[in-house]
Amino acid sequence: MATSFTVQRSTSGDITILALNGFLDAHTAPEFEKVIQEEFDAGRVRLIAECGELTYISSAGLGVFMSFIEDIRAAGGDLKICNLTPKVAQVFEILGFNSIFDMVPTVADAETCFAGPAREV
Amino acid sequence: MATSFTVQRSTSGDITILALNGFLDAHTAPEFEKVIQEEFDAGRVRLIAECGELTYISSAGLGVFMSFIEDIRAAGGDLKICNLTPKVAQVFEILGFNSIFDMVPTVADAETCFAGPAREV
Amino acid sequence: MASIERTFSLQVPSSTENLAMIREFVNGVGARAGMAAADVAKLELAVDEACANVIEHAYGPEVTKEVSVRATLDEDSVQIDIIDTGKGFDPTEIPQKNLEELAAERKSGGLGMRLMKKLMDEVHYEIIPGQKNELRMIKRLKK
Amino acid sequence: MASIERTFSLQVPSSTENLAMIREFVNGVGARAGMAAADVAKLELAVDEACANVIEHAYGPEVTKEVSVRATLDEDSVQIDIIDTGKGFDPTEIPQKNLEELAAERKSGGLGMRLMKKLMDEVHYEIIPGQKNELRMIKRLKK
Ligand SMILES: Nc1ncnc2c1ncn2[C@@H]1O[C@H](COP(=O)(O)OP(=O)(O)O)[C@@H](O)[C@H]1O
Ligand SMILES: Nc1ncnc2c1ncn2[C@@H]1O[C@H](COP(=O)(O)OP(=O)(O)O)[C@@H](O)[C@H]1O
Repeated sequence: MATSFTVQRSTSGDITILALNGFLDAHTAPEFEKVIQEEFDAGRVRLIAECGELTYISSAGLGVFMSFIEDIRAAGGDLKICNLTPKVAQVFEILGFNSIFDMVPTVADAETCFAGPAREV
Repeated sequence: MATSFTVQRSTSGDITILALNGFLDAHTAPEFEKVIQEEFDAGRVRLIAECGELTYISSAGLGVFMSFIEDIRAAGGDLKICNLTPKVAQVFEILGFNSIFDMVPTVADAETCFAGPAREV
Repeated sequence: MASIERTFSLQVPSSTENLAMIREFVNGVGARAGMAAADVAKLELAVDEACANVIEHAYGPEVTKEVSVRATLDEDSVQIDIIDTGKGFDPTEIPQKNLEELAAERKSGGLGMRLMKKLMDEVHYEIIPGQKNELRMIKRLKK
Repeated sequence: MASIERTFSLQVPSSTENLAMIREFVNGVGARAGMAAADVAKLELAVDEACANVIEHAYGPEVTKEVSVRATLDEDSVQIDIIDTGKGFDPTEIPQKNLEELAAERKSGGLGMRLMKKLMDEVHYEIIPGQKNELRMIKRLKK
């Protein structure tokens, strides 16, 4: 059944990479929220969401990205999104998330973004 | 959606190998019936059902095997079943199909069966 | 899992094309009940057999008729109720022939009810001719 | 495909745990309607959003309450009706803020109805307070 959602966490220097897997919906969004909250509370605000294995997202999942982005940027960090599948990318696009978020092909691209100048809040 | 069922036909001398793929249920059983009927009508009665990719079977599918076996044997042939997945094998076993049919691991095993003496009808 | 009963229902037009949807529904129910994959497979097949019988024997393939499956979950079991308003039949009068006899008669049918009984812990029919025909099947959960 | 209407219905307890089952149901309906995968994905998401709203806003997560989805297929369209008997609301009074405003307010919600409107060809609410709240969404089939 299509209920499973997991986040695998790894680090690269002061960057945290969160690899999302499965179905991010109203049921599983709280798990994702908790993971981001933990990073934020630990002062780790340079985050990359690696979405290659994210097969589904609904607005509850998108809402997690949206609700944290200002606090993360205010703390000098960012949340970059990478490797979206076409199906999931379409949902981000329909809502115009590209006006708020950096969305890039690979984790390496996202790390390169972090090396550049900070994005305007 | 889990509706698809296909049969791929190949031959090895006077033996016909039918590779079943997908879901064999009350909806798709008539397709399987048609394929066996065609072999029978063409006088090809040494048949092997290769079930490695058969993911599901219900009684309608089992019924196709059952309804042809006597005619096929009366015509000097047989219908051997091979390479069942554990899930599908369990259904054959629950109904005691092993008392009627030769069920063997591989196509090669089934061909060897044909080389041996004919099974009692 | 809460001790409260949970009910899941599906209605689809009476056509064998829709058996695949019924199976997906049952797979979902089995997952919600926390059943092991092998038991979900048994539930799936038993419900497929029962619904195929409704489509083929109670109604014939008329998409204006509806096949209705209700699953009730509690702590101990999954109960499946399948209701049709078709012609009905007397389950006790269905001859139970063995496999060799069926094969000798070139029969392709007669295996469905047998499978249901082997796969489920309980199988009951309640036939009220002209009103409704209800099949109740129960699978107990292993703890 | 027959020109006759075909109806598929699903009822599940009001819990976000069951959204996955609802999505499987919608995938089945989309396949039965012969829709392309990209359109099935849109239908799936729109229905998920609508049902999540019923679970979270109309009822709260009470498994004694039921979420009901009905899909009606004809030659030209898939119509989805989602009915709840919960508290109701006035869709015209929901403020439609833009993404930047929502982000600035640290909001995690407010995207669902927007998505439904973008994904479907028609979205109507019919709210009869205290009686029933019905959401009707239509996706036209490409020929
Ligand atoms: N829901 C039903 N309505 C009417 N008749 C039924 C129903 N279910 C079963 N039957 C009758 O019982 C017989 C045996 O059913 P079953 O064992 O499933 O085998 P099959 O469906 O392959 O014939 C059917 O042939 C039919 O006459
Ligand atoms: N079925 C419903 N019953 C009651 N209120 C609803 C319903 N659907 C939507 N709403 C109201 O509309 C608001 C906006 O819904 P939506 O755009 O889906 O965003 P979200 O659900 O994330 O808040 C909800 O916050 C809620 O107040």
